[in-house]
Amino acid sequence: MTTATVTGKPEEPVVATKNYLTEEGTTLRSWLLTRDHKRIAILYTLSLTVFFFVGGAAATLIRLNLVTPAGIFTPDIYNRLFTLHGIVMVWFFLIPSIPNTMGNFLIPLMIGAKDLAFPRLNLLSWYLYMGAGFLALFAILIGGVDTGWTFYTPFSSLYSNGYVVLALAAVFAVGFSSILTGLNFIVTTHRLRAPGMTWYRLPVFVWSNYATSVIMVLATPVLAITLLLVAVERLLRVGIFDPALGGDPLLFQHLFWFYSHPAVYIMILPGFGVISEIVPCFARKPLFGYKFVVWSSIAISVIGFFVWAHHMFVAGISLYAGLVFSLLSYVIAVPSAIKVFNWTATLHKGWISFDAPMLYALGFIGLFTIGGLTGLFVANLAFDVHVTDTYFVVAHFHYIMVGGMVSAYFGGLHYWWPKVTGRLYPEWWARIAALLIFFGFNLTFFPQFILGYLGMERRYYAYPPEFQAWNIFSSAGASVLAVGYVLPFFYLGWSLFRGKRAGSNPWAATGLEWKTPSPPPTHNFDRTPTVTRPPYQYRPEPEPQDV
Amino acid sequence: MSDATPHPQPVPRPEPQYATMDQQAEAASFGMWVFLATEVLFFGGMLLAYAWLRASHPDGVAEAGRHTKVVIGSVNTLVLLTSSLTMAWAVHAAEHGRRTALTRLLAVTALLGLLFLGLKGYEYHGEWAEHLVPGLNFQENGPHARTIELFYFLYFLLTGIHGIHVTIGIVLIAVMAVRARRGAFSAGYFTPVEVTGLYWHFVDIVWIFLYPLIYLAGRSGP
Amino acid sequence: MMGLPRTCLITWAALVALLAATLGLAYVPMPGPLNIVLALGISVAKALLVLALFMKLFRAPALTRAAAAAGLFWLAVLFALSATDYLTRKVEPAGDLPAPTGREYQSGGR
Amino acid sequence: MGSLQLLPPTASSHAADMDWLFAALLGVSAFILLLVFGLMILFCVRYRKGSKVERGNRLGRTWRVEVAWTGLTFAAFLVLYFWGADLYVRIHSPPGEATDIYVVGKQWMWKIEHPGGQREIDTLHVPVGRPVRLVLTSQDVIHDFAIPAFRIRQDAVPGRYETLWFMPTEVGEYRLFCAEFCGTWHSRMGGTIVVMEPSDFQRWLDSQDPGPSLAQEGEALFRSYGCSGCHGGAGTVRAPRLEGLFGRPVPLEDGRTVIADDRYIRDSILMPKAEIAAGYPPVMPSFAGQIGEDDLLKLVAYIKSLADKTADSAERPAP
Repeated sequence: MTTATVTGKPEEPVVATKNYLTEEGTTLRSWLLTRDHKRIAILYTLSLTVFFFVGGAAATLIRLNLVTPAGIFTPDIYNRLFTLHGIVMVWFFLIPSIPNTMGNFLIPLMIGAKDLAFPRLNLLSWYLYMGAGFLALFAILIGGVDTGWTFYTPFSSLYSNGYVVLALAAVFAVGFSSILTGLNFIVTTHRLRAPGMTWYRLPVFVWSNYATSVIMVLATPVLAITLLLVAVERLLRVGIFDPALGGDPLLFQHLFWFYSHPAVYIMILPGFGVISEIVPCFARKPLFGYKFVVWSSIAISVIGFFVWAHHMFVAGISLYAGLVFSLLSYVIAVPSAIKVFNWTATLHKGWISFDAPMLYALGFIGLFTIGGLTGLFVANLAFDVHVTDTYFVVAHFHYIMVGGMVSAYFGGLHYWWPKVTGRLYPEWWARIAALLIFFGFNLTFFPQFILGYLGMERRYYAYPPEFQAWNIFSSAGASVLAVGYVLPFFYLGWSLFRGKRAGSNPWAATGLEWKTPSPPPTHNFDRTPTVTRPPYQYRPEPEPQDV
Repeated sequence: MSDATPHPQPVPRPEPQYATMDQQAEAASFGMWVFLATEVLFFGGMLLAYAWLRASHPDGVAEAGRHTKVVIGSVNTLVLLTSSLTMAWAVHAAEHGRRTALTRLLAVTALLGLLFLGLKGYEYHGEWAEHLVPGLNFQENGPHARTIELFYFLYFLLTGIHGIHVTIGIVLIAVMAVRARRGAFSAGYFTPVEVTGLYWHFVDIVWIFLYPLIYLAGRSGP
Repeated sequence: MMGLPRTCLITWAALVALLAATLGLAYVPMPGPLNIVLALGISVAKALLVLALFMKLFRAPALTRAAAAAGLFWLAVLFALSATDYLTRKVEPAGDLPAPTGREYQSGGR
Repeated sequence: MGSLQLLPPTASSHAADMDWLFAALLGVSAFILLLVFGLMILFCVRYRKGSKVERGNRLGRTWRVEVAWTGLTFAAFLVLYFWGADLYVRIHSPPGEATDIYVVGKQWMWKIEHPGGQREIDTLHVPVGRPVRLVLTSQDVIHDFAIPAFRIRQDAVPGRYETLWFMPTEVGEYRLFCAEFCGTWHSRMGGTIVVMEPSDFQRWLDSQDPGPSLAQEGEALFRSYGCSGCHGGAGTVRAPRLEGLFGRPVPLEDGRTVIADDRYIRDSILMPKAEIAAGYPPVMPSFAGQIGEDDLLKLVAYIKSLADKTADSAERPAP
């Protein structure tokens, strides 16, 4: 095993001759039929990037349209754009983002396993994802869907003119991809840990993905069956979600949000995991309150199931249900707050350096804090009556999902890039991109809180002229944000060919994934490692500190 | 995974990510249990819809329940319960390495599954003839027509999706029977049979709940 | 008999007996929802028999039992929390909380 | 291009309450935000790599710190919860003297009827200082009646009534939006709320062609749909009389008792077999699919107007 020596000039580390990128061959066939979790992670990363840019293009057009109060596109085009943006970003980017790319790549490495428990299922999951993705893109190309990603009945079942059934089928299929991934992670975490890797020695990243998997496995089937019911209702004109047919539209909303609220935690929990890896590494300190961080993840994944009807405070649920769900929503805010406090406390008395992953992580904490705090606003029964379905809610969940999750995704991408590719990216470009994303994001979405309180409704292609000023701010911010997101595409791509060789552990990080060469060999470890210490045993640099 | 060698195979080697066959077997069985948890929630969505229908239109559901074919439903329950017995018996035979018994019991289980599907098909045929298929040929008048339509909508979805599960189960069991006949299993290695058994028993359990919800609704009424 | 284990046979007999019981009881008029409650109770008993003896959950490791319990627990969450809405959506303002849709009068009778 | 407005107009009794709640939420959030950001920036500067600051004596027993901040945040959250819950209950409890105005949403317009029969589309005239209760429903998909200046909104769900009440406090014109996505012209499905002085409002009402009132139209429908044949007392079929029915408890065949409210009347027309009044044969046919939402509202209004026909006004408790 090669270790980069610190003395004098850093020499070009030797590339491992045998690694997963070359070992099984480099043909397309060897990639498409691979069972190696790392190769499947790469397949996912490439396809996710495509969907990220498709969804991002739609977002750009949406912001472009909203520069003028009258709108630029026709309403039908605009409605298809935000539906496309929602469906692609939620199901084809955010939900699989960290679990299927970094989770796939890192969980076996982090627990000292040779692969996931069910490699074939893992590959099947990618094929399901791709099939679903093509179905979704096909539905978009032949005319699009205009229901919004929420598919509310009876609009989606009887009134919409779009290709709703195709879109439902796509989401149904991608749901099963998600279930298979979750199942694989759960079994892997339980059954394939290396000797000595006890539960409290697991990195928080593994814990978070485990908590995420629980949600994937237990919530997604409800979404699948609900969407199936909508599809049948639409095709056969008989169903239980349309009052004209004797049904109850709120039943759809209950079932839909039973999945879709926990889905928010599918999106954010893995992000918590990434941040919990990055912050200790660049603060050179153990994670503060490890057990609290771990158990808050588990608490979030469980309580996350208890709060779904807070999406329905003005939809006609009973007053009593509103009181119950609002209280539970406040309860789930507590574990999220615990995490933020713990990350902040980890910085205390550390040796903090500001490499690009750390900048993303700090940005994440800031943006997630704002997103989480505005969650207190919308969880508030009365306040929600004023801001539901306005841009306040739009801004709130973008702070969580884009400000939080996408920042974590990019942070993790940079942090593990040397491990995945064996190359270092240009640091300064990465820092510039991180800053652009942070400031562009705030400029885009902070005005939307104000717009929401003023009463600008979501999914409006045209709006009253008094809202224009804030919308222009938002659109201007979006252009900065777009540059910030496109930039890594170029410098990371460049680094694949020209980047410096990374060595096995460029960040001097703890964790088993750094103990194997970069890129790792196909079966990860030459010999199964034995774990003897808890995670994040960081020592200060340069001189050791004695306590 | 299986090689078609005609003579009994010794215990195969575990896949590379596992240290031992035991570890692999535990992972497979645990994986199936997690999958079954998913399945519970998959049916759960429909059951919630059923609960909503029944709670909001109790009389209509009662009348709809009296339209169902309780004889076929009950016989089918008996068929599935018995198939669960033969399946459990088959796993027992596998544990003891009795190849012939295993093959035959798996075959009987699959045949019982087919019998279930056959009866179900006959039942569907009857419902088609009685114009009880919502969306395609539903014709019902009377005060509860709409509820009956919704009931049958859920009936066809629940039993249809259950039927798909039965079909998958039969295919799995048939594959296991063929593999057992070729001697792929031994007292030391029968994980696939065990896991298939778990799935089959789950399909049985789902039916155990569907049976009273569908066939026994409203039976005590007029 | 190809070595049929006795527990399996007894389990099957119990299942068939319960099936007969549930079928018979369904035709007995009972007050309120007692019919369905009994039928579901018997179903639970049957399911437990299959789980414990056919699926060997009885002797399974704790982890397996946890997986089985998780599915049921979350199913219960789905039903229980939906019930907070459905069971309270139409009640008259008898309790402390007024009805979901505000009403301009109070019930004179109660 | 509009100016950089920060708050919407404040024009209802709920609006001021909501702004106070907003201020409280902002206060708590700002405190937590400043705490987190302040500490983060402080730590990042003070403990940056290479700074020669003392780092010994780190926080030891983490669980005490954890329990402290968990408990404190939860307590703060509970206060916010009860504040919001209280206001929510008030938003959903209209005062007894509120005037009922009926609103039907359809793609893509709001159809509004005043109790006197005056109709408007996409505009709602209301007097200042008087509580108004909106009874909302929809003819097609889910809509949402949103008035930011009043800080309220409520989904209009097809097949059922939802209510919403407010008391305007400022004369003026305010925006009305549809807040639940309802199809192509969702963003154009809005209008204006015109709040007037009561005297102006009365003048406006009088100037409108009143048309028959909802109840009068309902009475006509009551005859044309043949309801009066049985419920009029003259026919051979024995059906419950509807005078004085509304707002009263009705004993049902199955032993329950329900209050004859909007929902009950509506359900009885559409699903007569669901809740049969005790002592009457279940012979009424369902009118589901035959009566539109507009007509249902009128029938309900008519039956409601019968409430006072025989009822002693003293019997009806003041709310």
